[in-house]
Amino acid sequence: MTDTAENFDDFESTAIAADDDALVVTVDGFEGPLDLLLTLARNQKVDIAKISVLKLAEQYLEFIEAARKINLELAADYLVMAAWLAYLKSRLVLPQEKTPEGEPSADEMATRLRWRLQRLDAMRAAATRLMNRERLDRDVFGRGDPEPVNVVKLRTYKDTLYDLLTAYATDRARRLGGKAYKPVVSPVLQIEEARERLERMLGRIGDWSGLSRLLPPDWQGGQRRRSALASTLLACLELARDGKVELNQGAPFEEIYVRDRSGPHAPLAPETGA
Amino acid sequence: MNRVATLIATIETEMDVQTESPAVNPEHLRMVEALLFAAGEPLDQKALSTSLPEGADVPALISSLQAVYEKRGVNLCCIAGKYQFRTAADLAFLLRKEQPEQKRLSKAAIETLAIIAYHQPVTRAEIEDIRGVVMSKGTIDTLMEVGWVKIRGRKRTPGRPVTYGTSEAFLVQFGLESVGHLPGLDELKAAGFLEAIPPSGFDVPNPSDGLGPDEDPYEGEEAQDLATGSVNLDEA
Amino acid sequence: MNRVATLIATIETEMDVQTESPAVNPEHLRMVEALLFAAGEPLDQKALSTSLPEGADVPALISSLQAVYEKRGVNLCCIAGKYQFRTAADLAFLLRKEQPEQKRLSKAAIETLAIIAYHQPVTRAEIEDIRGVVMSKGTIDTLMEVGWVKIRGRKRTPGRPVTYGTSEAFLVQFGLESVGHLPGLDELKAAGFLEAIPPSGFDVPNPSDGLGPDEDPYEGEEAQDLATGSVNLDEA
Repeated sequence: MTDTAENFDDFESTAIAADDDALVVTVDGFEGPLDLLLTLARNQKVDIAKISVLKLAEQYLEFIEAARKINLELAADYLVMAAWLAYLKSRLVLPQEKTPEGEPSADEMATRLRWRLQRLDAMRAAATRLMNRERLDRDVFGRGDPEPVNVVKLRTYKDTLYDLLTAYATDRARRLGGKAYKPVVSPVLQIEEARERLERMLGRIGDWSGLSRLLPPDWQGGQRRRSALASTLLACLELARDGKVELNQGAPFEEIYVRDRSGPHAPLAPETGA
Repeated sequence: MNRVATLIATIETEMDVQTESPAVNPEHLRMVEALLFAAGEPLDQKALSTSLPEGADVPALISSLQAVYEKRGVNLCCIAGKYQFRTAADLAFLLRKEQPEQKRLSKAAIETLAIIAYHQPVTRAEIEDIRGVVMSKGTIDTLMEVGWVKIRGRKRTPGRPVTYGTSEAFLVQFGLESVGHLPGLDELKAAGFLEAIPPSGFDVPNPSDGLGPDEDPYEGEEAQDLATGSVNLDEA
Repeated sequence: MNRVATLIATIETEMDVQTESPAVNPEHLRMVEALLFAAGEPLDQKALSTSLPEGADVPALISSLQAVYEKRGVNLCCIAGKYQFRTAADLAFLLRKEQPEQKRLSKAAIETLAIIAYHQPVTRAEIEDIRGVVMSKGTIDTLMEVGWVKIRGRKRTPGRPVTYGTSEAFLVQFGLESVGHLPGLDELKAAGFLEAIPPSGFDVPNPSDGLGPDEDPYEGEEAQDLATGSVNLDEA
């Protein structure tokens, strides 16, 4: 069994190596008990079909025994196989034994084992043959620069007269009819601003000045004047509340008069109906 | 017995090649064939001779192979000093697959098309005025590419802007006999496209593909654009 | 004059083909040649006839083209019932490349692949019976990931185990016309190695008849794999 290694030429690791007496045992490289049996069978160097199953069983049991001695952990299926082979061996060495009803004879069992080993061997040979085929992109090659089919898009449009008229009439009408609302941003004189301005003017406002004359000079005319008038009036009302000015209006919509109360002069009655 | 005749012709060609170039090693010929077939890109003579056995006569092999493939469905072409098998030019149609694709115009495009149809001849500025938006360059290009819009002429106004109109393909697509058959204001109302009282400023002109009163036919330097844009000058 | 001799041999071959198959249209021959050359992938007869003019005799064209290319550096091969030009196998030395690493399979995977190929449709239990070992879950996964193995269906036996078979990619990779063309198939059949496992009772112990410890029942979410895998329940 010195040339075991060559039997593993297809395998990555040598699982069993032995000299004449001692077996060196490892199950690492075996793919199960059948694989181990096949390896042992090959070591007998006879046609597997004619192999001595008795000898094979003995070698297997010896291997398992050796494995146990070195406390090698064996998968359960190795042990099941060992038990079965031990049973087969016992029946093979007792040729006179009568086969129980419905059970195969020891010879039949041996034949069956040989057949399974042969089959595994044959499938391995087939695998090797398959992998040795000329393979695409390794040994044989397709066109290196294929010419793809040009897909020419034949474009058609789904647009109909209905779409055209909708686009013309509906969309356009909406654009013309419903002009988008755009808020007009009016100029606004802030009330605070108007009040600050009036407070600065306190003491310089004459007796009963018309409100319209108190507006900022740059807030005359149109929108600006309206805002300035409103803000200044509100500012005057605040100042009046604080007792800083007095207001007087002859009639609705007439000019409003403002009198400064911060000054030293005594309040006078305003002229009405200016 | 077409086949035999072809074969004899082939032999004659081969014999010609034979007399012109030195005899080539048929095994080398197979190798060049395989190398060029499997290569992902065109190969030059140097690349070939690196792969071939010592002493292979690459130029002779190539010209021999070119002769073999000359009349075939695949030819050995020389592109920029490199060699590559390509489908014979006359069989290019085999590698063309037509795929129908249905599309719709964009909203902007169909609106522009409608305005061109109704208001033709119309300038770009006029279209923008009617739509109330500046048009992107692509919109009219798309319509001209589809073949529904063409340049008709030029307006006799400062700058002489080009005028657009619709083509015959437009009439075919929308099932119109002529642009004059586009529905008018009352018809649009009746068909429910417009409210009974359209917004003020809504006018529906009577489109015509004749030359407008202030329009000149399109001509001169733009002749080339015309050719590509499937424009029909006869109508302009 | 090697060349002339080759040519004469070619003619003789061609003449033989001629007598066997009907005369083919040389233009059609060019077209088939161009189509097959241009396509990277194998094309079937249907794909070819779609591109060819009406009435082209595709089978005759193919066998004619195969004969033309038989001795060439590029051959027309029948792969998975489809046709593809490939470099001649004997020129592998010229073109050989290392396989990409990810396709390097373990010994167990290679053995499993061969068993699936020759025994298909085959269940996991049957593969394990042949190999005499419980299969790790990863083995078939790897083969399915590479794309060479697919789930074919389910066996009509208790438990309805899924059956495995090889894919078209397998045939393409190994250059096989069909699984019927696997090397040595007839010998294996004659020896009885491909027959179903004889009735048990006096059998060598199997690694596992039922569900393996690392094996899950096939169900639910994998249903889609079944659908795509050209399932053939009849064979089960």
